[in-house]
Amino acid sequence: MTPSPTAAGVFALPLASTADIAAGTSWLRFRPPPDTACEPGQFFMLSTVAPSPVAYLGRPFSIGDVRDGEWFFMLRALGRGTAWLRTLELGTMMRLVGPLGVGFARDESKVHRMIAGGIGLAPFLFLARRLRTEQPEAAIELYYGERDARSHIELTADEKELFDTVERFTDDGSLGIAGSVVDGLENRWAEPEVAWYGCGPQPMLRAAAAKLEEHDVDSAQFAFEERMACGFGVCQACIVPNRYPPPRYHLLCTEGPVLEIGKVAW
Amino acid sequence: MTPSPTAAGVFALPLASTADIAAGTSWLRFRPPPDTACEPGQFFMLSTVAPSPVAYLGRPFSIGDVRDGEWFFMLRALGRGTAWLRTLELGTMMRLVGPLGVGFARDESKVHRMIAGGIGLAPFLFLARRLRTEQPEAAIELYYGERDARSHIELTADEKELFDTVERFTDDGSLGIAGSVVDGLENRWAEPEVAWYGCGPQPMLRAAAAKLEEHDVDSAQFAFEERMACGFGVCQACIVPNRYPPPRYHLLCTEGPVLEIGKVAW
Amino acid sequence: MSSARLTATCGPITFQNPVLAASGTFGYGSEFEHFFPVASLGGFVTKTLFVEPRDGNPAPRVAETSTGMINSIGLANVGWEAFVKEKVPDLKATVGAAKMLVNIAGNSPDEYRAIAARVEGDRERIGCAGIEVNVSCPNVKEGGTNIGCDRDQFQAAVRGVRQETSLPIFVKLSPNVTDVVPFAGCAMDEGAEGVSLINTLYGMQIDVEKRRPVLGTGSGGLSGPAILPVGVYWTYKVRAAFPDLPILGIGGIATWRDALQYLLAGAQAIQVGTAAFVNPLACVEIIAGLERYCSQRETTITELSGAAHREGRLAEPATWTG
Amino acid sequence: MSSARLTATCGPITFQNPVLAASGTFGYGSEFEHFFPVASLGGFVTKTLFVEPRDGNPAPRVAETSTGMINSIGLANVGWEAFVKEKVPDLKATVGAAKMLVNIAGNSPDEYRAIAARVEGDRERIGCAGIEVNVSCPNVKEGGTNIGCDRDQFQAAVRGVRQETSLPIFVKLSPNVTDVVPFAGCAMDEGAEGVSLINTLYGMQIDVEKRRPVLGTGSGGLSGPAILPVGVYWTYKVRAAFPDLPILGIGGIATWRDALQYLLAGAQAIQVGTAAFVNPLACVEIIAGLERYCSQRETTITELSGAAHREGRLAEPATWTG
Ligand SMILES: Cc1cc2nc3c(=O)[nH]c(=O)nc-3n(C[C@H](O)[C@H](O)[C@H](O)COP(=O)(O)OP(=O)(O)OC[C@H]3O[C@@H](n4cnc5c(N)ncnc54)[C@H](O)[C@@H]3O)c2cc1C
Ligand SMILES: Cc1cc2nc3c(=O)[nH]c(=O)nc-3n(C[C@H](O)[C@H](O)[C@H](O)COP(=O)(O)OP(=O)(O)OC[C@H]3O[C@@H](n4cnc5c(N)ncnc54)[C@H](O)[C@@H]3O)c2cc1C
Ligand SMILES: Cc1cc2nc3c(=O)[nH]c(=O)nc-3n(C[C@H](O)[C@H](O)[C@H](O)COP(=O)(O)O)c2cc1C
Ligand SMILES: Cc1cc2nc3c(=O)[nH]c(=O)nc-3n(C[C@H](O)[C@H](O)[C@H](O)COP(=O)(O)O)c2cc1C
Ligand code: FES
Ligand code: FES
Repeated sequence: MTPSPTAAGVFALPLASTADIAAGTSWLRFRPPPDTACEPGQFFMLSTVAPSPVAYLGRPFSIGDVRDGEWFFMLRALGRGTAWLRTLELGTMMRLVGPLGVGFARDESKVHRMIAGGIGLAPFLFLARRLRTEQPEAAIELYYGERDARSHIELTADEKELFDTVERFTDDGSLGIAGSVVDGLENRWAEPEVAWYGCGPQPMLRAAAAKLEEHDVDSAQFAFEERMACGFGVCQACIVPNRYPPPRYHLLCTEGPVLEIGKVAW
Repeated sequence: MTPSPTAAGVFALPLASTADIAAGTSWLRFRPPPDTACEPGQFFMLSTVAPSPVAYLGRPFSIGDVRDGEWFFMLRALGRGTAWLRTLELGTMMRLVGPLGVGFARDESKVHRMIAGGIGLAPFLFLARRLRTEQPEAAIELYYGERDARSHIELTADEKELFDTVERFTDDGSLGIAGSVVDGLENRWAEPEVAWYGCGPQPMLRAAAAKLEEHDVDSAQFAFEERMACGFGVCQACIVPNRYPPPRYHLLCTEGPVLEIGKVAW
Repeated sequence: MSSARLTATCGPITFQNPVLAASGTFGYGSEFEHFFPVASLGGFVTKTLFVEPRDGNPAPRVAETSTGMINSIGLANVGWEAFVKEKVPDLKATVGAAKMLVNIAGNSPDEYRAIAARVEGDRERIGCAGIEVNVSCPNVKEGGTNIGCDRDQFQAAVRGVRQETSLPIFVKLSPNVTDVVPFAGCAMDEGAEGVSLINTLYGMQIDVEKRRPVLGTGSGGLSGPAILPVGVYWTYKVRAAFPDLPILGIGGIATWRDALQYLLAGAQAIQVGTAAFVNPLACVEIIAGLERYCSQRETTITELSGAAHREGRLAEPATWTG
Repeated sequence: MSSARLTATCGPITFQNPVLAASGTFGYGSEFEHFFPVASLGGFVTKTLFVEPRDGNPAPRVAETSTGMINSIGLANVGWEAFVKEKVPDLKATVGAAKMLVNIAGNSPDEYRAIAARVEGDRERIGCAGIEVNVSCPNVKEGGTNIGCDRDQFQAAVRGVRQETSLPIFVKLSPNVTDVVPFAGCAMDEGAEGVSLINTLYGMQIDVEKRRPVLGTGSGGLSGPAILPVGVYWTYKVRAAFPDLPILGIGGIATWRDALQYLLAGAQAIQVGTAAFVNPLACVEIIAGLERYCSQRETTITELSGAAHREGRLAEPATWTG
């Protein structure tokens, strides 16, 4: 199943709830109007309806989960804007522009293997939920690394159910396996019939891409990040160098954020 | 008693409570540290500690009342900034700079007569409260006019106690006496031993000053309004033309906001 | 369809309402179709087009500032040929009753002439109502002096465009000059039908952790609500100097009140840029707000344009501040 | 007393820390004594002084804009004589270990010379560390051309001041020019010890109900966080052009991060203006923030100044935007 971009809209919705799930990390929940379809890997630009003193532009967030028609965003405070978004009161009117971009293609495969670094976990619960329904026989695996136990997002029982395997890593060994996801996957890169998905910090994605290339895996879908001003293809901010120009750059917000790794000049 | 300007400070205080008292009008309450003295007629510059997208500068508000060591501000939404201040959530951290300016001199007098137009009522509850204690024998009178009954601020029983007389006016006659305060006072301008205090829209103050002059009353203290950027005498924004220059202008935030009407070139 | 009150006449061009999409901030139109019908706008200005395609600058290309942003996109564009072949068919359909202005630029006065000739040659096919000339470009041949900030080059660029086309020309002025007024005068003298103002201000942001400029190119152009007073000022000054020169007001417009400030200062119509990134519906809300204002006060955009001058309250804007 | 890390050397003047009170926004000092000891600042710049007192412009003199304000105070000041007699005694006591810069201006190059002579004559009595020359004034004799925006008048004004005094001179540059760099160069060539930048940008606000400009004079000077990127840009450009010319960075600074942007861009010290209206403790908070940054990273203000140039990441700030 290759996702076709769904029609984006501008939604003004009150912040329905928030929940802390790790140091500096929360779920934000919204109740959208019925029948607004999102695909895993797509994202929204979030801002407040009242202009913000702290963050004038919207910020991009992956659609983190969709349950009972509600939207969930997994938000980690990393800078000025995200720190401020985490402090918003319930009921604050937010502007959600989306769903935007092209998400993960979900082709048939024996194994679906997701590698997540830090807040790169965000798109994978929703991806796994969809794959579970669409390909009930397939194995769904999550390899998820964090700096330390404090930052580690503990999955709920329901969320764990979405995966057949969850392997956890921390840089300092304070939870799960010590070391990086990429190191931890050492002997599994060459396994056949694996659909690869990645999301996380650039160095991690680069290391993972190198491993895949080394093992002649020629397809993997990584969700990338770049600064965005609009999120829907008009400002030309969100460029990612193209491995095979022209054009020299991909526009991440419309061609991505999910890109086949072969397309990107690392 | 002539007030000497009390030392101003910068207070960061959470908004302790709000209460609607008329259309577009609320009390804002704060709990200051003990022993911060305010004089009636003085004011504070109010802003939020987190920079505001709507009102970058602070806004001046008279100290509306002091009870049990708590500060009350009577706030009417008239424009962008005041409308926004009225929407703030309880607990919002506010910056209060003050008390600023020179308030009302409270000389001995048989009658203390306050004329208020609209939100010009703001400084008078606190003034009356002080006069009650300081001059228990004196009569305290309030002449208070509003556009209509909706805008009219209903005094509580306790507040009414502060005055010996309360005369209410509305432009449309929907409450109290129909017409303006100035018209309503027709035969009382010449009464002897009256200390006059005024606060309200410029046209009302100008009309009242004309009446007083006509009746050879040579002293009256009016609280004026002018746009303020700082509130403490450094920006030179808040000028009021001086009747007897030089200098050509009074600086309202430090010489006022209460000025003897004879000083002002109307 | 906007009400007749909103009709905005800018010299030879009549817009159904005074709200235009600014160059470089509305892509090629189709991106906004999800959000609202672009044909309901007064007009639509294309991203700046060169004869040859341009990749633009390296990332990061944008940074957020206090109620604004700086950008160093670098005028990335598909080039004239691809524009006509790949973009125009959809764009024409999208723009509909809104008037299209084609925004053009070049790296030297000669390149301005060349791109203008291309527009003239393809004008029927494109169906555009006019040309907006973006002069905020460095003259690469003359070592990067900005064409819009140098009177001689500015004049040469406008003259070249005028000679190649009979389409209405709006010259988009840079605020990064000592006085915008003589540039407006020069555009008028060279036969331009009007001016658009302002383009972005020079700006920079430094990353205090990395201790270097945030943008890949170091600096960029400042836009957004932060610059509104600067655009309103120059609109007022240009209108005062040349009361008959049509002005498209731009810079920091996010609400109908902002738009009205420009109209009252002297613009006949306005453009919205950065605000549409944050709120894609900004233009729609501005049109609705102006409609409400005009009907409540029984006035029209034409009557409002320049009304701040008619009060006769000020001789001359202050050169004193501080 | 600030820690040694914060010492800021600007040519011949050493400030105990790099945070100065900007001209026209800190009155004559005593107003701030309620809030914090002014002597804890790096320096204090007086309101602009003329030989003769000035009443300034009619009200309204200020209007709020998006994260900024415009003002048309009109350089209201008490005049030199009253300043020395009535203000200096208190001011000296208030300023204490902070260094005082006397900010001066005139209506013509001759008036600049005259006020400089007065400062020189009274320098012992005042105890000032230097002079800041505000050139953002119209030359009333030459029909209002702004002295700070006209190279010849600018040069004449600076030259006049230099001839009259041996006090260190900082020339405060206007951003309302095509290029600030040659003005900085001219100040340097005329023997100024450094430059202060930027003063306010031209701006206007229109009251959409009254349909006329808000300010009594029509327009004013734009200040506050909105203009931060513009000041940082020109600081970077001037530092790149004249690496040895001391710069006092000004414009939109409200937090220690803002201050640090200017320092990294090339300023040796900074000034805070508008932010102190909203938060009288802004300077104190900025000093504390810089102190923390420097000690956590074991660095000094001297080391940080201009560090954004040392990364060698960019050849030249982009003249391309859009
Ligand atoms: C398609 C996409 C999906 C994302 N999904 C999520 C998600 O589900 N959960 C989550 O917590 N985060 C997500 N991010 C990252 C998130 O958008 C950034 O953390 C956020 O923009 C940082 O803003 P800030 O103001 O806190 O950071 P600051 O560093 O203070 O921001 C300064 C500027 O840099 C930009 N910026 C900084 N870091 C990033 C970044 N990593 N990506 C893009 N722009 C950045 C900001 O937009 C802002 O303009 C996503 C990013 C993208 C592009
Ligand atoms: C000394 C003093 C005491 C005051 N006390 C009170 C009080 O107790 N309660 C109360 O409700 N109001 C009081 N006001 C008036 C109040 O400050 C204004 O209503 C408020 O500043 C308007 O801000 P705004 O953003 O809503 O108005 P807008 O019209 O949107 O503001 C635009 C600008 O105009 C200025 N401005 C507009 N109206 C006034 C005004 N009347 N006075 C001063 N500046 C103005 C604002 O500061 C702002 O910069 C007082 C004013 C002064 C000067
Ligand atoms: C109300 C006001 C008055 C000012 N008066 C002067 C002045 O007298 N002389 C001067 O050189 N600059 C004056 N300035 C400019 C400031 O010193 C400063 O250069 C400018 O405001 C930018 O800094 P900021 O954004 O921190 O305010 C004034 C600014 C304001 C807002
Ligand atoms: C990301 C971005 C790209 C832009 N690209 C162009 C462009 O290609 N051509 C042009 O003339 N102006 C361009 N501009 C300038 C805008 O058209 C407009 O003049 C400016 O942003 C001020 O308006 P605003 O504050 O409403 O954005 C661009 C602005 C932004 C923010
Ligand atoms: S974020 Fe604007 S084009 Fe991608
Ligand atoms: S408000 Fe700044 S001097 Fe009065």
